[in-house]
Amino acid sequence: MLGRILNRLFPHPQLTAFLVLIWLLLVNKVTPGNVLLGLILGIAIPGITQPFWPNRPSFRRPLRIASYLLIVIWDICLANITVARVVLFRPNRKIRSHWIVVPLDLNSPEAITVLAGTITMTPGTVTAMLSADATCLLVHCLDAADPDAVRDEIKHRYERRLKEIFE
Amino acid sequence: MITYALWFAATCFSVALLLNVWRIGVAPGVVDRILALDTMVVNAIALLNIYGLLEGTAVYFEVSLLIAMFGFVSTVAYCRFILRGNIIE
Amino acid sequence: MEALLALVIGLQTAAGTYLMLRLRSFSVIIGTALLTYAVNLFLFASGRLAINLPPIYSKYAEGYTDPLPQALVLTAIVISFGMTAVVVLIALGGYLEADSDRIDLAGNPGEIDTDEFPVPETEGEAPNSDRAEGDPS
Amino acid sequence: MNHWIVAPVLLPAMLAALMVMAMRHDLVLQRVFSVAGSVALVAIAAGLYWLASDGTIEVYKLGNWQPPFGIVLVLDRLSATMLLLTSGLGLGVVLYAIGSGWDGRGWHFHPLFSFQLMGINGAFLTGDAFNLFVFFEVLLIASYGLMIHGGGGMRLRSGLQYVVMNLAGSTLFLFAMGTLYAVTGTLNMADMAVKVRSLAPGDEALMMVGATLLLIVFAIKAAAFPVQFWLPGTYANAPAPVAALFAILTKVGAYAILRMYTLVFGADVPAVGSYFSELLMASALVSLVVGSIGVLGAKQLPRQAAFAVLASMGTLLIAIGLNTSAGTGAALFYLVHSTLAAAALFLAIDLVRDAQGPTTRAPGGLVATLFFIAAIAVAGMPPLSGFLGKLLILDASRNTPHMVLIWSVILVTSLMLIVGFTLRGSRYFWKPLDPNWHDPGNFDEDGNPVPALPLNPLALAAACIPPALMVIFTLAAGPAMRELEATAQQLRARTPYVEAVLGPGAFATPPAEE
Amino acid sequence: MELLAQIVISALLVIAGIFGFLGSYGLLKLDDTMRRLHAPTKATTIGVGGVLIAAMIYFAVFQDKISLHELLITVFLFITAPITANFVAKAHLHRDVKPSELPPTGGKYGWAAYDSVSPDKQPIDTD
Amino acid sequence: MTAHLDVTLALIAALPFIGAVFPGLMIRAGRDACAMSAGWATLSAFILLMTLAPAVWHGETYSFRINWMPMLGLNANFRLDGLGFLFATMILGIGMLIILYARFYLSRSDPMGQFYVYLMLFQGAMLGIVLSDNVLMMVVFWELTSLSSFLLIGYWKHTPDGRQGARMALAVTGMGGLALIAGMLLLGEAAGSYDLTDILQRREAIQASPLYLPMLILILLGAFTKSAQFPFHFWLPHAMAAPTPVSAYLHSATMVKAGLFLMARLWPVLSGTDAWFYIVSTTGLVTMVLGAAIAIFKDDLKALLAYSTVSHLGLITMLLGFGTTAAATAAGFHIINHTIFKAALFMTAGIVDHETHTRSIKRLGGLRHLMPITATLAIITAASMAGIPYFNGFLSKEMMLESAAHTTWDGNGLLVPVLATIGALLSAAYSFRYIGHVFLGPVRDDYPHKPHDPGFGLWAAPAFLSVLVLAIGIFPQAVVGSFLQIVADAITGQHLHMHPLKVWHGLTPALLMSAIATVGGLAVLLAFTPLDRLWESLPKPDAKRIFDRMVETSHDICGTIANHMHDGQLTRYVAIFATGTVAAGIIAFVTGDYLPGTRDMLPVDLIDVVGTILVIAATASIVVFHRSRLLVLVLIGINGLVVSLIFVRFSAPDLAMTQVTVEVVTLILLLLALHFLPKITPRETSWARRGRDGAIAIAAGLAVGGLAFALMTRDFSTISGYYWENAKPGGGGTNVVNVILVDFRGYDTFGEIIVLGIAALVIFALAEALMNGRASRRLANWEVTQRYSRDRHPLMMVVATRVMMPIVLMVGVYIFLRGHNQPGGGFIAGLVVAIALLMQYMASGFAWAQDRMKFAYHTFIGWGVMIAGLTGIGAWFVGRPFLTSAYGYVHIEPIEEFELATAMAFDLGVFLAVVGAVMLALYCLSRIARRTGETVNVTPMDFDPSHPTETTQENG
Ligand code: NA
Ligand code: NA
Repeated sequence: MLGRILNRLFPHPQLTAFLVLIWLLLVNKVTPGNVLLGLILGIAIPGITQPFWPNRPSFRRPLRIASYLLIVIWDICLANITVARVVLFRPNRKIRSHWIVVPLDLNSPEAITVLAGTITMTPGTVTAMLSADATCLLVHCLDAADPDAVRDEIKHRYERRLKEIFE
Repeated sequence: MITYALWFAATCFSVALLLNVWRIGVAPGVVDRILALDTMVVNAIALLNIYGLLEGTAVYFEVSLLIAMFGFVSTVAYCRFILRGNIIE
Repeated sequence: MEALLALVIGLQTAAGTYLMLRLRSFSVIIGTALLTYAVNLFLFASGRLAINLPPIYSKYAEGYTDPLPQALVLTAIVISFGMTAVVVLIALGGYLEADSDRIDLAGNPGEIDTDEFPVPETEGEAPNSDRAEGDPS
Repeated sequence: MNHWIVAPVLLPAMLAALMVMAMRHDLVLQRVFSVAGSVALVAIAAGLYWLASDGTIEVYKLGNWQPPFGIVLVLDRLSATMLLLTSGLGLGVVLYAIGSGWDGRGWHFHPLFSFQLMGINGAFLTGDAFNLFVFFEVLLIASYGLMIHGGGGMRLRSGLQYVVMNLAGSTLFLFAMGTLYAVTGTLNMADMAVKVRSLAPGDEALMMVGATLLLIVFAIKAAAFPVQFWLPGTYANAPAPVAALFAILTKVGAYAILRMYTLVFGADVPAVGSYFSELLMASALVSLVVGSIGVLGAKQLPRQAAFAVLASMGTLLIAIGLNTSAGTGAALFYLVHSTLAAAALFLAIDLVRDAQGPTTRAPGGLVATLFFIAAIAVAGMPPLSGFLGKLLILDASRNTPHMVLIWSVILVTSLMLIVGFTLRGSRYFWKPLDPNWHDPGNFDEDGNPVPALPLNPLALAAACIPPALMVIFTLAAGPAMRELEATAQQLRARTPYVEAVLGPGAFATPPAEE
Repeated sequence: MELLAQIVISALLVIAGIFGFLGSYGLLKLDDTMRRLHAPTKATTIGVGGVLIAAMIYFAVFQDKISLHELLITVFLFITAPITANFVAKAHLHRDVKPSELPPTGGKYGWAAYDSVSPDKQPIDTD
Repeated sequence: MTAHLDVTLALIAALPFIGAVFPGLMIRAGRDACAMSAGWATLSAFILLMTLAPAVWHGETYSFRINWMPMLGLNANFRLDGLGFLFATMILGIGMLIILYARFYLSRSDPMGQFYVYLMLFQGAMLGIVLSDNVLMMVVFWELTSLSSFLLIGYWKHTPDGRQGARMALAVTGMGGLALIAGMLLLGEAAGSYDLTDILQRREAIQASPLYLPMLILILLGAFTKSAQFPFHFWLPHAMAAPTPVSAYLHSATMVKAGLFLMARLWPVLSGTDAWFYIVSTTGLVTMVLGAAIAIFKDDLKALLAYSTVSHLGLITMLLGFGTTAAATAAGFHIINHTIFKAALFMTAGIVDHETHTRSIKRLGGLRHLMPITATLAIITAASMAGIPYFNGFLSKEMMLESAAHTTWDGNGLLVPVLATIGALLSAAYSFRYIGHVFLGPVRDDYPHKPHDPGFGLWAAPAFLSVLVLAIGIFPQAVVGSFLQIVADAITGQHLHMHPLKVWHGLTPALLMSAIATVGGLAVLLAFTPLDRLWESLPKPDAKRIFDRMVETSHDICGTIANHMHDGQLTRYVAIFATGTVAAGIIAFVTGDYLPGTRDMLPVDLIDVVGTILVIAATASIVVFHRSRLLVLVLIGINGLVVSLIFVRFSAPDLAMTQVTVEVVTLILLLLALHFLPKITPRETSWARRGRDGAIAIAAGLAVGGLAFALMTRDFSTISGYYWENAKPGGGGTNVVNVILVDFRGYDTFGEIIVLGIAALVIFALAEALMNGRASRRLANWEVTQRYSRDRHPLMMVVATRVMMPIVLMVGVYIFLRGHNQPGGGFIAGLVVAIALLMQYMASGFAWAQDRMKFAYHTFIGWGVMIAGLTGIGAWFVGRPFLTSAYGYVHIEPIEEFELATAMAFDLGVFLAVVGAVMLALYCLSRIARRTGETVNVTPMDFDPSHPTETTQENG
């Protein structure tokens, strides 16, 4: 009974927490009133948008999210420099661009999206498309000597972690 | 020092904007132009924040937030138009 | 600075006017949109220009720019948004009904000599029948 | 402060909102509320007229802010007159729309109609130049909706032309507003009147530019040459009750000209002098000629009626362009008349269309009579008020520099109108009923004549309202003219208006009354 | 402290500026739409991110205002940029590239833009 | 002379109009009832008139005044004197006879009620003319006679002759009427009054006025057109398409005499000048001769009579033109006589037509034997017209010849007498022809219908008139002597010493001329056949054809001009508008004093230059690429972006935010519409056209840019300081722009959200209309020419939206709440929320999303307007005006103090209206799209790998 009420009240508890955080970022000032208001909104808005998000996603190991984020940020920094070198110093004809197909072990839409996003946000690779049944990703690689290595790194470095987080 | 850095960054992003416009003018197709416009939005956000720092005010934060939001929406809309014709089918 | 803004306003006016003189409703709508930019900037400029003096109370404020034209422009933006929405839909409707998006009418509507009334094609039909299902709510 | 002053704006607005909110599926309920609202508006307008009729100018400070900082509504004789005219016409039109079933041929007729009235009333009441723009937009956008009510390719495409032309006008309005604000630093019309008379040196030219642009904006609304082109297509293709209601829309332009170019940009402003009146006069004369040419050359009744509206606006603007007390009085008289006459004509034409039904046989009886009366009125033939109006204008233009020209134009165009209407009307109403002349539309499959459709009695009755008002106006022309003369004098006096808004002594040196 | 802040802020700004510029430069320099798609990511990540972090430090140090809301813009860009890039890529592939030019998925179904799991049905008027 | 005030006068004038109502109401009551009700009114008026006769007989006048428009000098003033009495008697007397006659003349199928309505209207108008004391009032009635005559001539609406005749009559007399208006206004100006009583006293003033000649010409134009004087005579014969009672009444007895009446009425003040003499008498003379000459050779009975009428009207005009009292007396007498015999003649002609079913003289003859009564009456009256002694026409013709004999025309003493004699001769000739060719001669066997005398009802009226013809002809002094005295006195405005009327007054030149005329007339009749042949061979202008061609030509020319001016070429309208505006602006600029501004300009830095370059590039490329529509939308996005940056640069964050949000929503709408529109604009204008447009555009740009520069560079004082000072203390907000929007100028905002709401309603109504029209069929058969991608609702987008949408909603709330104090507010918040929803629609489709969350967008709009309005109305309850705001601070521990303001409620209304309006517009577009056969998905994304079984893509 209580569970159902809580479920009603917090259809996406993580989202609620996230929204409170967002609210505090927005108002840029942590005060009791703002926390209260943030909480109210954090409860109300998921309530309103719940119909659009019928399946509650599950985060198995939320703490891993932080480490994942740090890895990604670090990768972004490194990749930026790599790509900057390619853009600045490598003539176009010498750039070795490839299409890479990344088969997926993930089947949560959220996880797939985060993976695709991670790939895109790290300079040098872009997720161009999913297969129609979401079993593999089509990734474009700006410059790579060995496309298979890139694919393996994606699977190993990101997908594995995401699988732990989401599934 | 910060001022010089700010002006340096402002110059960089300004030139970047000009390059974007150049791209829009000479792009081979509309997709590239959409990409350039999307980049413009990002550059504009950066420039806006630099401007806020230059003037020492945070008043323009919401503007950049909205530009970020709506840059996204419009880019998606353009692409959906190309992909599906009807953007809210 | 004022000269630059005047240049921008003038340019948008010119481009808007040019497009308003084109033959297709789409171009005309784009023309009005450009003119809207121009006129909003113009109206805004009527309060004179000021840098970093937003009309918002703040302990750092050294002054303020004229808030009134800003309020006027806000109203004008909203109104022209509504107008644009309507004109877009009317243009679309005209195109779908008449199969032409020319802004000028083909032929001369005044030259049809009728002792009788031309009975408009739509008048026989009663849209009431569609009423129940047509509403979104 | 008298809260009734804002009622002509608020009542239709809230009513429309209510209709949209709660009864959009129920046409019957909408009709009931729409009629009730229209009746209430007539009553309110009559009450306000009574208030204003003793010559007091009432100012309603919205938001309780002091003018010129807040927006004010100003109720004087002129605005009260316009309100009364609008509400009377509105009642007739809404009844006709209900009777003829026009309101059911598309969605949202009644809310749009209410919003339309709100916009018009707002434009008449406001004492703020930018607020005038806002209400122009309200009435315009409502008119777009009404114009294309019921849809149809031709209507949509001419509607598009109407919209585009007015979008250009609205843009120009804002350019004018910007210019005037940049020069005077104010938006309140009374305050602007004061500021315009004490401009900094070197600002005159820019003020004149702003005022000229504004005049063009109003000229578009008033369908004055050379910005009248949009009108024939629009009016001829608009649904009949809407075209009838549009009779007052052109008058909004005329009203704005009357108001702004006496109160603010009056001839006593040194840079202005007779500039605007001359400009207006030239445009008016051409408009009248163009409208009459159209009436004489028209090949379809609705289009002819539209051209007649052009001609009547030309006539009205001539009177305004005289820029004398007598001229303004005559203008007001003709304004009332031409509104009723145009409405009568469009409704009559629609009845003709309805009476005709599936046949091509011309209707007779009451419908023909209504058309005849309306045509007489529009052409300015005796004994209806159109004649009196023209007589007043001829009288007012006596001994003015352009007398011969004005008289010739008015008289010659009157003939063109008469001939035009007889040409089209007689060809239409006096059909050959030669037994050998066999129009298949007139006979059913068995060869029996098809009876014309019975007309809706409410539509008939409603179509009689504008002519009836016109007859009353004609019979009571004397007292009515006395009222309108007082109105014209009040309008031209300026100082009372400015002092009512800004307080006594607002004018450092009160401008001379012309 | 203030000097350190100044140095950090300046460095961040300079780096951001360089990468911002590089993003747009790459957009011009690279010769294929798919390749160009990589360029703006730099502006989105380091470019804007650098400026925003600089701003946060600036307000915290020089205006005594803990202002973290600039983070929000970054969050926003991080969520949206992949979607944008994905859409742009798809639009490009849809417009300019044949399915045969892409590597096969290796599965039962093709790439999403060219294939779908459920067959297309005849359009139905849903009014 | 004494004047009596008597309301009877007004009653007499009103009775015909009252009488006009009844036949209209009694259309179904039968023909007799119609005739009776009309006759009743006429008879009553006649009796009332007769009660006034004694006083009039004593040279007194009656008057009655009703003020109508005193400020104009237009009053319903009536006056009865001898002249008015004469005409009133004629109008009512003949009117009664006509009513009687018409009752029997019209057939069963003719709408009798209508006829009597028109007839009585005419009678009232005519009576009004002759009884008016106010010349403007007279004009009113004058024009009314034209209108009612128009209706009467066109009474048989199925005959083209009737329609054309009616139009011609109205055109000609209407034109005269308009001239008359001008003439009367000038007359009033010269006389200082519009009342006849006054005008008739001001002969010197009027004739000395510089306005005299124009006034005279204008008034005579009115008179001549009405009385069918050359060269305006041509309408009258064509008016004969009217039923004969109408011809008899209007076109012989009364209406055409209105012109004569007018000349007679104003004779005392206008006549006696050279201008009067030469214009009036010459016109009359020419008309008399010409009309008579044409009449002889007309084979149509009514045409013959019509031209004879023209001729006789010319005769009377000529007499009035002579300007002598004797001539004026003769004119008055001939008016009486002509009315009597001509009305009767028309009636006999009508009987002939009625009985034989033809009016062609060529087909008639010998009717004397078949219809003796009619023949007798016709012969009596025709003899009178011929001027045979002992018939009344003789007497006045003699007087006419007498006057003519003494008239010198430009020094020539013979011209007028000779021409007058010729006129009389021709007049005798056609009268004889009427008798000879219709009634005399052998009975024919080829009449279209075998004739016989009609019933008493039809011949009673002409019989009565014939008796009058004889009575006056034989005993003139006894019957009309004193009456004529009164009439002549009234015309001349003097008391005349008249000789008694006698049939025989010795051997005078007039008698000689008369004899010549009679003999000559007989001679013409005898030589008719060769003369007719000669006449036929003469080239004659066909007035009708000329008139028709004139009307047709002017109709065509006008149609061409007007329709080509208003041919729906909007681009030309806009070009004219733009050019005109620029020109007018420049002229206005030159009109006033101008000094360049002295305000310090702001410095320019790099960012400004870059921004300017961006706008220039984007704007220029819009023009260059405008034919590629999608590209234009991309480019317009740059413009929007830069404009919002400009707003930021110049301290307007609110504007920047609004611009950005509006931009996106506009873009979405345009994209949605473009889906159905052609994607490419064809190149279809010539270089010249583009050059012209470019020139206009550059002119407009230069003008606007120049104006903007001129404005920005000058100092000014503004009311804005007040807002800065009062925003916080008065409005409770620190964002001054927002306080202006929701408080100082909240009324503008109220109007603004209504504009948005209306826009949505219009869009909705339009979309619904499209669902029923041609558009719907087009949409239903929509052919997808474009290849579409197969992923409609991509997984990534759907997932991202699930996170984005709550954030954006959050931002919306944030922007809403802070609006009063910081940049933001209800409008922007509304758009942000709308965009949040839009993101959901883009991800999973409108129909799917809407299915999940049913919003009544209409209700949003309604509530929005309601809440905003009610917030404003709330102020009434504390006695403050609409939209007066209030605010306060609330402090509940442990929450920090926060502000509550009515402005927020108002802003909530704005918010709701905006959300509702945008969403409703989107709904409409999605509805249009679904008509093209788009399907609705049942799952949020194309394929959900975690729930693969759920994925059934589409649902009908
Ligand atoms: Na990337
Ligand atoms: Na990447």
